[in-house]
Amino acid sequence: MNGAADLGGMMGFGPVVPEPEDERFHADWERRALALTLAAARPGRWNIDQSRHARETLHPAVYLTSSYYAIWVQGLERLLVSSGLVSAEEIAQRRALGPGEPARVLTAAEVPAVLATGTRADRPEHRPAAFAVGEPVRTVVRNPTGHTRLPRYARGKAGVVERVHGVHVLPDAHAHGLGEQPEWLYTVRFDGRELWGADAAADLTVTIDAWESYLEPGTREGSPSSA
Amino acid sequence: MNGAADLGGMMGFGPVVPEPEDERFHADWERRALALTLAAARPGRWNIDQSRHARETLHPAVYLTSSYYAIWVQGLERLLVSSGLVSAEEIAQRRALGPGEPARVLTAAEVPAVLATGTRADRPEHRPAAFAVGEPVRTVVRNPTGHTRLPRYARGKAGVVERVHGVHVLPDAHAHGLGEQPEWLYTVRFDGRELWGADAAADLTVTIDAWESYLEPGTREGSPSSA
Amino acid sequence: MHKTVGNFGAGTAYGGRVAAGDTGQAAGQVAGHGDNTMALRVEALESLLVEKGYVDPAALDTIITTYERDVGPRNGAHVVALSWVDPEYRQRLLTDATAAIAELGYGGRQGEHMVALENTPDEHHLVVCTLCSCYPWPVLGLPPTWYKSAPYRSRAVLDPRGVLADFGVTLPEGTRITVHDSTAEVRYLVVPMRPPGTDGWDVEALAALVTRDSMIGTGVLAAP
Amino acid sequence: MHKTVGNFGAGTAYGGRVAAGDTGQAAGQVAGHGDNTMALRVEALESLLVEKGYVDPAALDTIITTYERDVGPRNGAHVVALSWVDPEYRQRLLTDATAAIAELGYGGRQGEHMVALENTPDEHHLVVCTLCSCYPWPVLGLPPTWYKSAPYRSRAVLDPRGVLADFGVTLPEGTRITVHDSTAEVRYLVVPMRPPGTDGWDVEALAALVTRDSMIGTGVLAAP
Repeated sequence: MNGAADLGGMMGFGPVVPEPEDERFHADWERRALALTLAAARPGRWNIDQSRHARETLHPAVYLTSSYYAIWVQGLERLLVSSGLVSAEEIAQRRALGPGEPARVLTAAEVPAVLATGTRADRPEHRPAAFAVGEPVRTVVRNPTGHTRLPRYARGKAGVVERVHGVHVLPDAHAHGLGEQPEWLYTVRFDGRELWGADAAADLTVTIDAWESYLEPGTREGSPSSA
Repeated sequence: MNGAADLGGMMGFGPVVPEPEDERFHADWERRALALTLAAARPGRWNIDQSRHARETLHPAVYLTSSYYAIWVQGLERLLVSSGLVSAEEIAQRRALGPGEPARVLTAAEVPAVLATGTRADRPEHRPAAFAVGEPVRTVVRNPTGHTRLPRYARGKAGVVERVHGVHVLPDAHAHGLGEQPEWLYTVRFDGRELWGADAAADLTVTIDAWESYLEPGTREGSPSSA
Repeated sequence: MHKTVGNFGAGTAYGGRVAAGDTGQAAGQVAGHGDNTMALRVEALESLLVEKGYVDPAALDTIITTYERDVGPRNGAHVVALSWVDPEYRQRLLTDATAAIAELGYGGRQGEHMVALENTPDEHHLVVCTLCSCYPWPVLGLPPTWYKSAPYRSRAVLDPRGVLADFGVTLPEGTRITVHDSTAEVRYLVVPMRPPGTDGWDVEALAALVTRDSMIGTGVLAAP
Repeated sequence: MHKTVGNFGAGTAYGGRVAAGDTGQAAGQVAGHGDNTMALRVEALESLLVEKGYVDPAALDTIITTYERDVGPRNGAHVVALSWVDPEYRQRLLTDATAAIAELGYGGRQGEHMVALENTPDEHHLVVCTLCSCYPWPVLGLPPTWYKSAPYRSRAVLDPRGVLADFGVTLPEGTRITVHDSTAEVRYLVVPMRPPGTDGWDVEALAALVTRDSMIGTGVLAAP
């Protein structure tokens, strides 16, 4: 969706404010927000793509006035409600109005193994890749109301395949309970001028990671290599 | 600029809320904000394009959390300061810290004539128009940090000239004290699928008004008429 | 092709259950209507500008009266109704709207370059300003809040049928939609279709049927 | 061609005088750091989830300790320093970063699919996630606030040199920039150039020179 989260190429937010390396949290609630977000995923009621979609569907005025951990908290509240683990009334009243459902709960003992394992997104290769490294491609123009990982600034643009990553779970489907529908994943390289126009820096390259259905065959003329 | 004002195609703002025809203001300060915005332009220290740019440069978090009259008020404060009519300290302290400059002040007697006259944006034709009605064109891809009236959703898109309006003041220049640099102005028609992709409604057409420097010659294949 | 949720559909998993509350929350954060902070800020700004000698309070009152009492959508309704009963006026309106509207005494600020767009059974016109709030003041007055709001400005060019649904409007099958984004100083007036059952009505009676929304394209006119 | 203000330039008429104050104003509106409302909201949410039996408070503490104490940019610095002194490790890192990083005992959540990007005098790599906050946790820990913020996410892909300037970094003439937008589950680790004057240093001493920002691409390493 074209939500407030899709920030690439926007202007007017002011300078980036660097931060020391040892400044990990700015308030204790940020620590708890991190831990809650990770722990509450353990019952398996949503996946990473649903989490991202819950955050990107926040009203843009809310998204842009919230710090990132605040975005996480609000996203988590939505996931808890949409999954049925918690009712909207319980969120509003800030207390339990009934017993919880049976759920797999993350224990302290499990934490190290769970974090050290992670969740792989790659899947077995079920068909040949449509594109090879060096091939010209063009991203599709598409504006779904649902989740997608093709940013607005990179739609309808000519690029070149730089890496082939194997077959990965498709967020556009996975975020909406439509299964994993895994597809080949590519890193695609774009000339900055293709993305932003002739006034862009001549020595800028931008890459995105793009699933196969985000791509169509390109032409040599439209590709950065001939620019 | 790609600021928060460039809203076309964004998602997540919720439904449109209709309003009765006789509901003209929602608070008395809105009346004063309207009148102040109009009256304060009378000294001639800024033009309409500078006004729009002052508003679009508001921080996106401010823009999206402000009602439109609140955007006007904040834009007006910026114009007053950037024009030197009022100091930033005077805005902050909410009182005059020195006498005003000599300025042409709008009188009550002048109001009817000023409003009934308006300010025309057309200028004498100084060269022939580059495009004619029915001609295919393509909008440029450009992401200026300054003011432009070519929305993000309509950049790099193939369309057809629908109307030729004559020569009009160019906002991209006029908003930045670079003179009027008038150019031919066209209404350009786009097929909805050209703008939004194959999933768009087949019977959607969108037009924008585009200055000549926003356009390049198009090709018949890329144009809606052959789609 | 993979299956995903439809484009331009009613929305996502969050469209129903949770979104309503969040939208309200966001709306609550929007500074504006009845906001005391803005009231004080504008009052202070007015005092400052008066004290510096840049504005005359009497002029402010006159501006407000003009747009609260004199200039509003009844002007546009007059134009539309006349175009229905007078084929020659209709032709002049479609050829040079600025001049035709001036014949009736309307014109000026934010109406310097007018274009009239006539709705037909085949084509429905809708006007938006995605970049700010451009609107034909001399014929419609000041724009309604929704016209200047993010929901309308963001969706009108992408999903005009969804926007029309928010107004309770469903167009007949076979009616194409043309959305006009007012990106320059040209201002658009939609001429809605004359409602059935109004044969022989005079201009004044017809004008009373013409709603503001129908002249933006977010409304259609029902039979009286 | 007409003249307008330059693209990608330092900004507009409002870039200097007024914008600073407004940015502060907006930042002040951003909920977050030290915000008591959020503190109460999170506390209530934790109580609710504990009461419903969905989370174990002890697990929360362990997660926090892990990312506050154990997993951070010193892991990545170790990887980078080793790649500087061990050409075979460097080759393995560039060929299969996930496996090479796992050799040192780092891996897991948000680092399942790693790619290493080696900076050279010709090419400087910069990593961003424009859509959310994707970041290689096992080697860099949790992302800094700025990495997740709108200023960085919006500008990195359009004006990376402007972003680098905010970090006080100016690249030499002739260095191209490649910006990597982390739009999938692939996570990127930038391998900065080894600083001059470090011949013969061991891995531990070299690792101490490697900053977090240099492994994102917003920093470069000066001679010690």
